[in-house]
Amino acid sequence: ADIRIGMAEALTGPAAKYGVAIKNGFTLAAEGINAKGGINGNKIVLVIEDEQGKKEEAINVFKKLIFQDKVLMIFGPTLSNSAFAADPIANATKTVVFGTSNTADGITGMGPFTFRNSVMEADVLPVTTRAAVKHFGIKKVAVLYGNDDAFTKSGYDVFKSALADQKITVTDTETYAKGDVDFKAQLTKIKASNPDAIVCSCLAEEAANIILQTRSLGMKQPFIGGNGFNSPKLFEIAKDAADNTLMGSPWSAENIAPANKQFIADYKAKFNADPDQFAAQAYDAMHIVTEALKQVKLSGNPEKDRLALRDALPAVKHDGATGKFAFRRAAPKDGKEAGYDAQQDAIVNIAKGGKFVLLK
Amino acid sequence: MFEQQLINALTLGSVYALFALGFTLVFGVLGVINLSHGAIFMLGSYIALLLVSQFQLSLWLAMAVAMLACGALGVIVDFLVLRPLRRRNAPHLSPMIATIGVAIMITNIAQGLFGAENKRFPFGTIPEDSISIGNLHLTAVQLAIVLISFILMIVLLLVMRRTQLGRALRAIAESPKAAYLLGINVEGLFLLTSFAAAALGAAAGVLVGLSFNAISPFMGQPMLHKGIAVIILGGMGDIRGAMIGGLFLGVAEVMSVAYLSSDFRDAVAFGLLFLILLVRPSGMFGKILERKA
Amino acid sequence: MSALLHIENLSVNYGHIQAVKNISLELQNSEITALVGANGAGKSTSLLAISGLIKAASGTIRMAGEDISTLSPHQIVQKGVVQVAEGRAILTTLTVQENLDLGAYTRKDKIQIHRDLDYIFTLFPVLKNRATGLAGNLSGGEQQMLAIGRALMAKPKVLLLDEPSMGLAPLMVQEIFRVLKEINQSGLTILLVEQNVRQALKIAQRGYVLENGEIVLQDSGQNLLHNPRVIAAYLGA
Amino acid sequence: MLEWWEGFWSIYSTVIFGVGINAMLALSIYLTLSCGLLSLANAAFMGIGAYAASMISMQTGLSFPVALLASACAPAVVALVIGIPTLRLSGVYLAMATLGFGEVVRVIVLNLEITGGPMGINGIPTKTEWWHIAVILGLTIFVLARLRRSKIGRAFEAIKEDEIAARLMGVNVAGYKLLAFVIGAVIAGLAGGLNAHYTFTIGPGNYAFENAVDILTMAVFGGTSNLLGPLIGSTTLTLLPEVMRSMKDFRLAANGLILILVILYLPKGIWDPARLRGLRSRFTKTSSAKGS
Amino acid sequence: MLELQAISKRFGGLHVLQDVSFTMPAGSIYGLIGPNGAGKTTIVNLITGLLRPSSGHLRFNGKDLSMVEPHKITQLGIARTFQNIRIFKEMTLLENVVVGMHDDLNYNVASLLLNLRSFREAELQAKTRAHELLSWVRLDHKAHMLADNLSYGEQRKLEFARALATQPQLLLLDEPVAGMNPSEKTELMTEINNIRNRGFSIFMIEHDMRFVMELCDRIAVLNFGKIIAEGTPDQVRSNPDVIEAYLGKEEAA
Ligand SMILES: Nc1ncnc2c1ncn2[C@@H]1O[C@H](COP(=O)(O)OP(=O)(O)OP(=O)(O)O)[C@@H](O)[C@H]1O
Ligand SMILES: Nc1ncnc2c1ncn2[C@@H]1O[C@H](COP(=O)(O)OP(=O)(O)OP(=O)(O)O)[C@@H](O)[C@H]1O
Ligand SMILES: [Mg+2]
Ligand SMILES: [Mg+2]
Repeated sequence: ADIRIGMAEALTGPAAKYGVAIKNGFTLAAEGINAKGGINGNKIVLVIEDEQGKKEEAINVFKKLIFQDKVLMIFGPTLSNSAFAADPIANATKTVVFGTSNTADGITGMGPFTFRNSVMEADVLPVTTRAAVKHFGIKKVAVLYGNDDAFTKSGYDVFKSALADQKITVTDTETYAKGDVDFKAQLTKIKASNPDAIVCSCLAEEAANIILQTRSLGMKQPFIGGNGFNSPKLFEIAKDAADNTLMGSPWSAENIAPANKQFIADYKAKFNADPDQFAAQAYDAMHIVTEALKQVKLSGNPEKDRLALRDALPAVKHDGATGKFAFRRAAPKDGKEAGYDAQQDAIVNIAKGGKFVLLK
Repeated sequence: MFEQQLINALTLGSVYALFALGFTLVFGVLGVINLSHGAIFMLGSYIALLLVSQFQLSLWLAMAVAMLACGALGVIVDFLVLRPLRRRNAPHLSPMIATIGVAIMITNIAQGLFGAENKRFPFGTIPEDSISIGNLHLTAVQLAIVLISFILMIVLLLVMRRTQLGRALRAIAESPKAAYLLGINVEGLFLLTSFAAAALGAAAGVLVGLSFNAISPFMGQPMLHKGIAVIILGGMGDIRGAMIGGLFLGVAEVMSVAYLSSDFRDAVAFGLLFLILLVRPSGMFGKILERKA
Repeated sequence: MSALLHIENLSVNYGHIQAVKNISLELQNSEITALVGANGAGKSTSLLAISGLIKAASGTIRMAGEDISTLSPHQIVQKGVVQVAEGRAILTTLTVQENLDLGAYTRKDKIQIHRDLDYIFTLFPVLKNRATGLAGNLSGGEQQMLAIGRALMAKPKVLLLDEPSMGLAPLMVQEIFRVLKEINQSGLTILLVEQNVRQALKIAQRGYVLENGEIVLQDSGQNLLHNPRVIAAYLGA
Repeated sequence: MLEWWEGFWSIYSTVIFGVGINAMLALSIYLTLSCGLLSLANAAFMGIGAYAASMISMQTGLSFPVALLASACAPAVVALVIGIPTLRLSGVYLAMATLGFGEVVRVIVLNLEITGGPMGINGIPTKTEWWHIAVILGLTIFVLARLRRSKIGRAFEAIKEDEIAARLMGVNVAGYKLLAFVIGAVIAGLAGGLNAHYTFTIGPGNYAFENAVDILTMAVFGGTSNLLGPLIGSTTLTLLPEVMRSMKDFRLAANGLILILVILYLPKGIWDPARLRGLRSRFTKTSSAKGS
Repeated sequence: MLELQAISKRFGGLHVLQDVSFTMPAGSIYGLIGPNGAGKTTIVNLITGLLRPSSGHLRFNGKDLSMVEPHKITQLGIARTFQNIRIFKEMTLLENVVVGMHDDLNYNVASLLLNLRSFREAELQAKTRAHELLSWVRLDHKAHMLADNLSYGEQRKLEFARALATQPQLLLLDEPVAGMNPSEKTELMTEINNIRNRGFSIFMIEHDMRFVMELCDRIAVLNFGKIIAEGTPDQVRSNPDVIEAYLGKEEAA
């Protein structure tokens, strides 16, 4: 029988650039798995819905997937904000919800059916800053982040405490808002504070623009970024202006592990574009679920199967495009049972000649 | 730092002004807040991008074609959507809502055609280096935007103030019926206005796309918010107002970052707008007819 | 003499209300024709239909032999049929000067336009004093003068006037009628809708009486002035 | 049958809740529009109501009715304070000032600790039942319908048509405008409070420009000449995306097209009594030869 | 009842009114005439609170009006019509008139919401009276039409009825017969006389001399913002200054 898996991602609206990459990652993985005979002979069928990056839509889509399409589990939603609205529905109906792009704090606190393989910033950023201090000999930095977005804001929070822990002086902290394209005012102020480097919790496209504008103001400082920087977009837009940018992430296009090389090659062949981290994490997530499902005997009764999947998932260990992966039980919140976060090592990369290479 | 911030303010303000010129033109003449202006702005950017990157057209030619194409789209929208509404004596909010529909359609089709992610013009389309005088920096596109928006404003202003065409447009703005009685080809001028406004929007789109490397189907939306603020701040449909309003907003935003906190950039800008409206209820250049009865 | 403007079997509806029913009017070249009738008789409606601002349900309007009933309003103005509409249609947010300039919108003869402007200013000196002020700030009567002045700036062949004396002081009313007579003598054809029936019929060569959308009487101005039915209904005993 | 209903309800209950909430929002803007005020503050008021109610539910032990009360009162107080200076503005200037106010509210909420910054407030307990929405919506409709038939409704309409003439008819224009503004804020705030208690989470982005415009669109789309219009408009526009879900990629473009077509063919909104009256009279005219 | 004391009004550099003083006795019909742009409408705007005088005082029944808001002035018993008609176009004739009764409809929120008898009776009464007022101006057959569909002259009449609905002691008419033909004027003249006989006082601006002279008890003449004559119609009519500035030989004759 087919295994129906729901996918609720933002396929239209401003978050679509992530949602579409994620969808590509899933379809690529599912096709690959099906081509190899599926899971114990069963084919994966993706039930794809667009949640537009809006919370009400996410709730509606989750309900439709769970009650009408009777999917086994749901991947998504794209944004953490939507996850806060929709994941409680999955937990209440005892359906596994698996986020591949939700990095905000507290996502897995929503219940024991919540899983994610998106690595929390708290695991990655401290590693990156430490590497930066060592590599560039940094003493003081300025910080720039998007303050109206859950992802960039929580990245900032982590940076802030990491910088404090590592006793790095912050010369100036600046923010911008979604949709801003001109960062010169903030950068001029940063310039006046004369930092050794600029720490930036931003998404790739904003980051690229910020880097270009920094250079056009005659500033030479290197950038330190998080997950958000990990995209080919950065170089499509900024090219080698981005050189010397440090970025930590579990996935790197430079990672020469066979699983990753395979992924990148397949992705390019199918979509005629370079994959990014969002696609990679989605790709891996599908494989992680596959591993779990291999251990499960599906009964055809959705309620039973959902429970079985949820019991099988935590034990999965996977070595995929993003490297070695395991689940880690999240700390229970307010006495409520929690779900599972990703346990993965971050790789620190440095930009050289228009691409990220591993920092030695 | 202050001097650099002033330059930042001027360039940002010019971007707003450039966007607002076409926007305010439609508003001034047709009396419609055309919420599809942001989408047309975006489309202009994409058309030029496509021509430059796929057909290797020169930038200026691409820009001209983008302006023509968007102008034509503006005319089509006017012909198919706004004109029937005028004919039917629709209440004044209906055209605005209809333009929301237009914006949704254009944005979605653009996303379908071009994808959701940001694009940029190919490297080398324009000189990337910035012009530096001492410690002050300005890129060539930014300089171009400042100059172009000033020149366009002055041209438009002269047309509106000094020519019979401008007077006719203002007559239409106040009362199409009166304009008809004066022998003005009202429908023709509506189409002309829609064309000009959309072409201006496209030009703004190309320049903004060039200077910020962030061409996306959604780039029009934030600009639209600012554009609305600018035209209201300047006074309904006033060309000078669009310019001054744009510069004012630019200065307010940049200076609030420079001397307050970037957290409150938008709040300061919109808060100021709020206060200015309380002091001058029809914007900075809005005419007030004192006569009551 | 021949009819310059020829209106035949004109009907106008508002929804299912028939405001003008099958009327026929002829404006002879260089004559003043008066159209009188009670409130709501359909006078303004007829004028708006001639100018093309309301679509007629049926009927033809010919200007110098040419059918203008299918033209759009601005084309009708270009043919020389200009109207001073009810409620004045002053552009309140433009200056007095700009209003007058726009009056000459369809003209190209710069020098003559300038001369005509001077003529308007001698007719209505207030307008000259207030030329740079907003038209909306003018008093009611001043606006009426502006409306008439602006229409004259178009150098019309046929002038349609909807209650030009409304709101004007007695001296000014006399002045307006004097001016109308004067420009008529210089060859302008005028259709005059007036509540000041006596004055209107005095200067009109011919007159029509409109009641409930229908023409009930037509005669020379002098005859109508002495027609008992007109006296009873419109001149007050 | 019962089973079918249960299945239907479990999928679509949120959509149906959404219909009710949007109906309240459309009514709230209808009220100010009926008084000639183009106020776009309703999204912000909804947000204030939502935050007030959620904070009470999350941080105090107080009951749901208290939270709802707060969601009505907090926006009312704010409306009172900002209404006095702003309502002097007219037309689009008022629209802009109220949008500006909304923006200020959004940025403040974004930067405060207690409101959770950009993350908003998460894990709000679900307390809203269908009948809460039904009762409050019903009450709103009832009150607005009664107001319409009274001197207050007439005063609103007179103000909309001609403020100066209304003043000289003895109508306290400033007072009535403020009244409309405040009642509108109360309705929007209640909608916010109810909405927060079934969507688990609220954030500063939920009450911004787009939402304000959406609310306006629902009202204008349905028609603003009486109460039924906003109800029809909000219901159609809430259900439309669900109905169109199968169109996938072109769903939004189709939404846009439908919006345009409806406005084009029904410029005064779907529910336009004058047009309906016209249709009816044409009908009766053709069916009975007497007429006129 | 109405007293203007040394009223001046400036718009920017334009002195529209200078030291205008006159007193209008209760129960009378008082006329204000003068050339176009003399400042007549401005005076009405001052009385109704739409404009504030630059200097001087306005009193109504002894009460100073200078700081009173327009709607309170209406409540004090002053109503007006407008030179440029301002009716509520999208409302029916009946509703237009009932708006004028706004202040007299005394019911509380509870009776409104619960549709109590006090509410229903007040509304019914208002509508009945509105019909009556419409019949005074012969528009009752159109009571349920939208006001926008009226012709110009009909709109004037509606405005008149609406003003009466506020139950004013003083009615200010700004060119009430503009756009009416002589027989309609005669009709309205009878109407106005009737109204005066019911105890209203009337202040009117009008350019129709037959109308003014026949109706008014006293007339003031305004020229360039100054009163140049005041007195009975006959006195005014024969005043050479008035003939020179306003009437012209023909009307005086
Ligand atoms: N827009 C409209 N919709 C419906 N009916 C209208 C409209 N305009 C005018 N009418 C009706 O048409 C008839 C003729 O109106 P019109 O304005 O032509 O009269 P008029 O002769 O100019 O009167 P007046 O002397 O009062 O200006 C009137 O009964 C009026 O009620
Ligand atoms: N708000 C204003 N700004 C500038 N000038 C004004 C304003 N209001 C009125 N005026 C001018 O003041 C003068 C008096 O105007 P007002 O309307 O009182 O005249 P009026 O006596 O009623 O004239 P009419 O008989 O023509 O109606 C006019 O010259 C007018 O242009
Ligand atoms: Mg008329
Ligand atoms: Mg006047």
